[in-house]
Amino acid sequence: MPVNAKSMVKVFERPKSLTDVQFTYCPGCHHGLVTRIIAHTIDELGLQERTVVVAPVGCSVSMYEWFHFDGIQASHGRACAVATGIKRVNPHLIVFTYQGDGDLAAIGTAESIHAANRGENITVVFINNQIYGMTGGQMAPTTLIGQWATSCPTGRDPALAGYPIRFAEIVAQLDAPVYVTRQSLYDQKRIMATKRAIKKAFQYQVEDKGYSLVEILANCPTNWRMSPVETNRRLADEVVKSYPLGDLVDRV
Amino acid sequence: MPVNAKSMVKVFERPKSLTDVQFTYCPGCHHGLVTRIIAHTIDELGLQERTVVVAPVGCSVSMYEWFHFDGIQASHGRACAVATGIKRVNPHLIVFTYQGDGDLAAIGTAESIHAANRGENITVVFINNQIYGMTGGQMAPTTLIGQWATSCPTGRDPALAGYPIRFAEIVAQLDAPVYVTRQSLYDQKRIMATKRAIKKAFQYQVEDKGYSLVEILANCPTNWRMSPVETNRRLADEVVKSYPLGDLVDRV
Amino acid sequence: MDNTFIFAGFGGQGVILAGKLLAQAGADYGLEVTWLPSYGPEMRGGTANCTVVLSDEPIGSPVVDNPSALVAMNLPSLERFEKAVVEAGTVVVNSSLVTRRVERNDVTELTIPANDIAASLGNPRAANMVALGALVKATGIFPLDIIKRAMVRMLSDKGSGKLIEVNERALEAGYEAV
Amino acid sequence: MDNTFIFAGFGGQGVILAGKLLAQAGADYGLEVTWLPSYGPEMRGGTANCTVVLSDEPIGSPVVDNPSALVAMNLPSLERFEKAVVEAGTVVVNSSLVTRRVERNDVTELTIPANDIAASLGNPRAANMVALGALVKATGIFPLDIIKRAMVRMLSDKGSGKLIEVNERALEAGYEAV
Amino acid sequence: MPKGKIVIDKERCKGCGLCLAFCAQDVLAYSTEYNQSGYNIIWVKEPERCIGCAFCAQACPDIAIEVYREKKPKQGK
Amino acid sequence: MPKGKIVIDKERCKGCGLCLAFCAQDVLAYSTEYNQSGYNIIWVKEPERCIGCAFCAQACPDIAIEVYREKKPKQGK
Amino acid sequence: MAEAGIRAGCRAYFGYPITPQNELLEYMAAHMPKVGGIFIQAESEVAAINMCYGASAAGARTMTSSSSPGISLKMEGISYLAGADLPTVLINVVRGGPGLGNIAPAQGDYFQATKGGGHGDYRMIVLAPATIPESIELVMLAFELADRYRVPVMVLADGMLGQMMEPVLFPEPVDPAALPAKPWAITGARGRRPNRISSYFLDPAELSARNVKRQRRYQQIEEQEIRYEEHETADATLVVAAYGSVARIARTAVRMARSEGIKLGLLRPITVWPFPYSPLRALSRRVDAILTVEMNAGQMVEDVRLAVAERAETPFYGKLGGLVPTPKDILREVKRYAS
Amino acid sequence: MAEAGIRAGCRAYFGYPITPQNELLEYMAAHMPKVGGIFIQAESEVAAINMCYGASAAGARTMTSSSSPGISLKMEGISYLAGADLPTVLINVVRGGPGLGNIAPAQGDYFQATKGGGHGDYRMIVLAPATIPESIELVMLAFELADRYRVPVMVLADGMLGQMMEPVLFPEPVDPAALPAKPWAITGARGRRPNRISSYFLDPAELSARNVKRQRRYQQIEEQEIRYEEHETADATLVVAAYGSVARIARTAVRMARSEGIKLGLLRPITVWPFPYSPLRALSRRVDAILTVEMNAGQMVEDVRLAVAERAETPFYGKLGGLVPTPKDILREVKRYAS
Ligand SMILES: Cc1ncc(C[n+]2csc(CCOP(=O)(O)OP(=O)(O)O)c2C)c(N)n1
Ligand SMILES: Cc1ncc(C[n+]2csc(CCOP(=O)(O)OP(=O)(O)O)c2C)c(N)n1
Ligand code: SF4
Ligand code: SF4
Ligand code: SF4
Ligand code: SF4
Ligand code: SF4
Ligand code: SF4
Ligand SMILES: [Mg+2]
Ligand SMILES: [Mg+2]
Repeated sequence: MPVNAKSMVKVFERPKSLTDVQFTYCPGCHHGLVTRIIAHTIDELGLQERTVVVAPVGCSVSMYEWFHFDGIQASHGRACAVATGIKRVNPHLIVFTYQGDGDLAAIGTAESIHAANRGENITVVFINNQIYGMTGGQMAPTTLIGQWATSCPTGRDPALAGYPIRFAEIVAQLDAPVYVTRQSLYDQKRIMATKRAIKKAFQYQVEDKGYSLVEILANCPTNWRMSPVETNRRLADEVVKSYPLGDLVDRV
Repeated sequence: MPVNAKSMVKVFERPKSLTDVQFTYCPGCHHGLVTRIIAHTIDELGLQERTVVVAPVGCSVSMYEWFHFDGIQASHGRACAVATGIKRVNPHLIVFTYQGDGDLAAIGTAESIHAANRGENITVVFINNQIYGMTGGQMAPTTLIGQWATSCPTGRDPALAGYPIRFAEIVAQLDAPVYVTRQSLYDQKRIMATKRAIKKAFQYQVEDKGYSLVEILANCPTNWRMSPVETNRRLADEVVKSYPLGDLVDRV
Repeated sequence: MDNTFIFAGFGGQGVILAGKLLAQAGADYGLEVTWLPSYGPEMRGGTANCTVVLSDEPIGSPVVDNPSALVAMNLPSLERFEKAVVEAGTVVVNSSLVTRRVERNDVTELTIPANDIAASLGNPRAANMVALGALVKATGIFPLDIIKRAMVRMLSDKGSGKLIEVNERALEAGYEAV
Repeated sequence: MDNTFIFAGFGGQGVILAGKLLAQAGADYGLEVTWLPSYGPEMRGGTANCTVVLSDEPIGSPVVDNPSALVAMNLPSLERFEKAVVEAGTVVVNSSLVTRRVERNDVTELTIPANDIAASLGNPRAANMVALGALVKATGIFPLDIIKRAMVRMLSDKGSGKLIEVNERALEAGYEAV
Repeated sequence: MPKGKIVIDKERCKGCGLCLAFCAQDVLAYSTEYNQSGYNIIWVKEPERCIGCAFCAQACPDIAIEVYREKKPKQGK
Repeated sequence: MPKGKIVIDKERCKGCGLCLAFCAQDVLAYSTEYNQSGYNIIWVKEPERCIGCAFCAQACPDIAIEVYREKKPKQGK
Repeated sequence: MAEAGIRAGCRAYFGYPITPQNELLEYMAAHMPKVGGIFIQAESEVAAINMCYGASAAGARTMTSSSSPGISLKMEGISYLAGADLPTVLINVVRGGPGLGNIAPAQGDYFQATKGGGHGDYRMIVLAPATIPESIELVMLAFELADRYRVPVMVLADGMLGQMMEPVLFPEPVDPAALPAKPWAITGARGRRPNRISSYFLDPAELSARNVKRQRRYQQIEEQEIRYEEHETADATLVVAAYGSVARIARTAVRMARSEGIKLGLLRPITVWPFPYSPLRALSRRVDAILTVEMNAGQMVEDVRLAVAERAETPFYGKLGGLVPTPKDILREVKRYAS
Repeated sequence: MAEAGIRAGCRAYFGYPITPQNELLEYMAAHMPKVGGIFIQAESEVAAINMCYGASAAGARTMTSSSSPGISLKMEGISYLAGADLPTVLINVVRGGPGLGNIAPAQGDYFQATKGGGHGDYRMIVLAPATIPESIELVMLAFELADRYRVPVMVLADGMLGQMMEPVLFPEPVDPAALPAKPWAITGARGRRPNRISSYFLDPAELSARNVKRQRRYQQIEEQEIRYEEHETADATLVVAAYGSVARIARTAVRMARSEGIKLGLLRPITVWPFPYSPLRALSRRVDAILTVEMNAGQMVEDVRLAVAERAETPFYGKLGGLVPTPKDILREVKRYAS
């Protein structure tokens, strides 16, 4: 059923900044959503010709293939160091990292914190899905207390494995970051808010303001072993209790 | 002039927990002071037969030779991971790490934060002298804004090298730590307070309460290029402004 | 003589699991077995296949140049492996997704609408079991029961007990469909 | 013929710097030079020594089995290196800290109370310069001025300009003391 | 209510069901169809109820949906 | 004031001067002596003023000072 | 392999997820608590190896596992373990490299494992199993050797072994309490002088003495611990040298070659360090060629050539990037030298 | 060496302090800003190498430096650089190991540098200077080679070179703007298709193709870039093989030996990878013995033996733990084979 171009106007289309390649994410995974939001943001800000994505190791490892701009794949946890190298050498580029919770908040703790502390003028998009997606569902530093994972098969026990790390709060303790926020995607309102947050973060980078962190509470239907719709419910009901949403720092 | 043992009583003596080996620290270095305080604390708590020191890489690298108890030398930054390994295997041992600001707050950021987040039942003594002592005075993550160091010869510029990291504040953001404090040594009162803080931290470990961090603002006369007495003045006048003293967490 | 199998399909189609089950059942049946997955992406996405060898003597290579049977759950899989199958071998094709026929005529072709059968049983994801059931029947390596028991054990171990019943029915349906 | 020197003493005594200065001055004087420190602890503490080679042709090994001159700023240094000095070589001994005499009688011994002289000039840390001054005089490798100029440049580069004057006087005092 | 229309790219759809949950107008439903990747895809069951709000498209992780809305040529309110 | 006495281990002293700065009674001063390590060491210049408070010892990074205090056999304040 | 570790008396496992060895970590997560052992999912491979360092110093039988990129991150830690004479068992389930590469089976880490990927003069005993049952056996052995010689021991597997399934019989478990005491371990200095674990010896003479002593232990290992398997070499004119899962593929190639009348044999190093130079030296005196087959660009072939010293031809056949040679591939290659 | 880097057009340096290479880092801190370059003291060696990865991908001539333990921490990063075909210059001022060891000069990292201390099949060009002037020259060369072949290049120095002082003449500075463009670099996809830097190739066939291409480049390097120096070998009956600062000590030993009538020569590899096998092979045909001298337990000697293939004796003399051989030591050893 073809669309009548005369009487109809396109109100939602595939972002220009995306290639045609199909995402390799599982059905219903929020990674796809955020990827799309970033692409729309780059479209809107007209940054396609100077944006660089630093892809992590995680389910989004080959993210650079989906964007119509330059990209680089960073070793596990080191995306912020890689981004630092690129941005310092060529400050004209708009550089963002896109990292999972294992990548950013476990193995990459030092690189993530010190890039923030140096106030690198980059945008860090942090997908907190409380699990190691790519490797098949092991505990992340952000996994909730009691949550099942393949490496804590009786649920995360804080006495053995510690507590969910609130990374945005840690970064907010530092002096340099200009924008630190936590968002989610479990309903239309949150999707819009996430979109605004990501846009603000990029906007700040364009204006040379400095470092931004956008933490996004996301799902992993495969490893949570839930349907995508159920994951949204869990995010709204459970996850936000451990990870309060909202802006933590907005220094501009 | 011999002391008359009949009429005189010894009110200060070398701790039993120390060997006879002379410290390799420079004249007037606070490392020696803290080492002595720890030894006195272990004496007082009677822990000599079950204490383990985890020495870092830094000016205190061979610290294990000064104590009359078991010791181990950890690779640069990883003392908290090493301590975790020891303590988990043998919870009866009283395990502490002793780390400089380069060791704990730069290269060891991830290990330091995650051991704290797991609430390992260990004591972390953190010597924040705002400089890399052992390697000859490079900038540390804790170096003050404007402070000279061999790797920031025009003074630390936050635009290039970021801001002094307040590690105690970061650790205080986590759920697990039971005791987080910042102390100094620039006058008699502070020395006594540091002594109390260290004792409390060990006491908590003995009682199986969990993780403690004692951050100590210390000097480095050699690399600050000041006399020891001048360093004390600087600590009192300048350094405490960036690093407020006092307890941040005491959950017991 | 070794029995060598290749299971191939999309990442989400459960070919890795189906192969594992066959190997497990073979071991239960007293055979020497190897099972060797060849992932696409780390753990998911893309195409996937695995190789199973069943033998009554110690197995050398778990890598197989020419399988005696192929289960092709989608078109790319058929295209990739069809030519490798030994003469007089068996090819099970999931005709729900593969529209063309096998081009060779020196092999036994079995077309099974695995997805449709699975959907009709109420769980479209059990298509892999349907195909496995068909394969067991076609090759006659061992009774269906052996597979069923292995499946029950594996799913209970994994804490996926609720899937046992539908998978059982899927195995049977595939077995019957031949 | 190469002129080879070993400076040895405690970590804090500035022997590394004294050797560096000699090498720098040698280079200024148009010689080939190598300077090779052998630290104790990373950067400080313990004992320290360094080796300087001055030559008018390209230098092979910067490592020296037998120095032509030794500066021993303390007792352990003398004990360690005394025997290695070449026959008819020179030994400068800091008699402020070393109470015994050189045991060999086939070398030239110079006893200089370097610490005392430096203290009398108002900076006990300049003992290394006193010894260096004495060495320059004793070996006559080049005029004292060359060393002085190298010292001024090195200290200005290091931002330690305020020490120049006292060091200058220490070099002179050492030179005179021979 | 404006009138909308959505176009689903069948080969991109992974049948996750998020669009369906986000559509407040109950326009969408699972079909009986499988795409080449083996996913049970979504179809526009009640096209006439679509208001072109794009909630579905915004929620689709695989950008399988394009949304059109009727032009409203400067009518009052 | 109680009467105190300190003993300095000359070979341990590094001449840092901290004890001197911490002593409120002006008991200590730099000597003209150097120890085997080449440090200009401290000496007890005014022994009679020492009250045995141990501030000096507590400030000494090299534990070169031992402190004694006169026994006060249960006198009333 | 995880179960073998537990049965070998391992009571402390520290790891970080990476494909293809997650099953091992997950098994440890589930089973260590049941035997009163320690399982920690560390924040990184660097943390994991340093936890091993601590746990091993405290006297426990300790283990970590990872795959290529994760193993690279452990290099400093491994060098420290070696420098402090601490036993630890490491499993490397090698994947395609360099860099992130892929998760397919590979043998690109042979040099790293056998020559020392970390700094300084150290060696690890490196065991290369070819089957799942042998993996079990060698993991058990690894703990024995680690403790006996106070060295880190690596089990060098690959994605094929890491993901293959084969039925196994487990040996009797070792009771950790019944193991020989470790008088050097950090257990609290009660009634004895303090124990100190360190690799820091500022004085070159002292460091040298330590190193010389360690090198002597290495020599002892070279004398006593070489393990290898010869298959059909008695009358062979041509031999394939291969280790790990490639060796079992080569075994099938040997069968195929023999059925065509080609006198092919197989030499399979089981310890790749210490490397079986002498059997290869012996073979080199009576065969025409020794074909080394590896899933890399040619690494073990250097050791083969060292042994052969140009007495026979030493061609190399390699597959890269996670590609696996098939028996046919090997046979084809063999035929090039069989005339 | 730092100044040589800047003159070679390096405009991005990332490092972390470690003795004995702090002077290099400090020089960069002071001078990079003056030429508009980037200096960052990273939070660790791991961060530093990954900053290099980013900066190099962005097209800059990039450099890092460290010493043994710090280099071990860079292993994963180096493998990534190799896997993504990125040029970077690394300086390793080797110290005594393993573990923390000490800061004295050593050569214990030869294997790590030449065989690949990181995972996967990769190589670095490894340049081993023997004097300070040569260090300067080779650092300049390192940048050229890194860019030409898109490989990481390591300058393998040691504590002796790192801390020695020798007068030098600096070559003319290279203007970074005048260097050949890097069309593969990440510069913003304006008017061209996106550039992608990655070492991740899930498909074994694709990863293999990449690897094969890279191996071909390595072969080209082996054909074109071998550098070495022969000294007094023409009539020699005995040759010392040594690299780096040991080679200059050996040079003095040659002089001493000649003065005693012993026909000693010296072969000094300048590139230790690619290794000068063929000149050694040639020598092995006409001398009695080739004595390898290293400040380690015997690493380069394996390469020497590969070249010699038992045609001559190949004894080894090593000093460990930061001890430095003196000319006399070498001469004594030489005499054992000179009869
Ligand atoms: C050095 C190293 N360690 C471990 C891995 C294996 N690995 C791949 S992705 C991943 C974590 C994925 O979790 P996360 O970062 O949360 O991303 P997600 O997949 O959940 O988006 C790990 C541990 C690796 N590739 N490299
Ligand atoms: C992996 C590694 N990187 C770097 C070093 C060099 N290093 C030795 S001590 C030190 C830092 C010392 O500073 P700090 O931790 O603040 O301790 P301090 O000496 O000031 O007490 C460094 C970088 C090392 N030994 N190992
Ligand atoms: S494993 Fe989880 S995070 Fe990864 S793609 Fe699948 S659903 Fe998304
Ligand atoms: S360098 Fe500084 S921190 Fe280190 S011992 Fe000397 S004064 Fe203390
Ligand atoms: S555009 Fe709005 S109304 Fe139409 S299908 Fe999508 S969500 Fe439903
Ligand atoms: S949200 Fe997208 S992928 Fe999911 S069912 Fe709807 S159209 Fe398909
Ligand atoms: S004990 Fe007190 S009074 Fe006596 S010297 Fe020490 S600080 Fe001064
Ligand atoms: S504080 Fe100790 S080391 Fe310093 S001068 Fe006094 S006695 Fe000597
Ligand atoms: Mg995650
Ligand atoms: Mg410090």
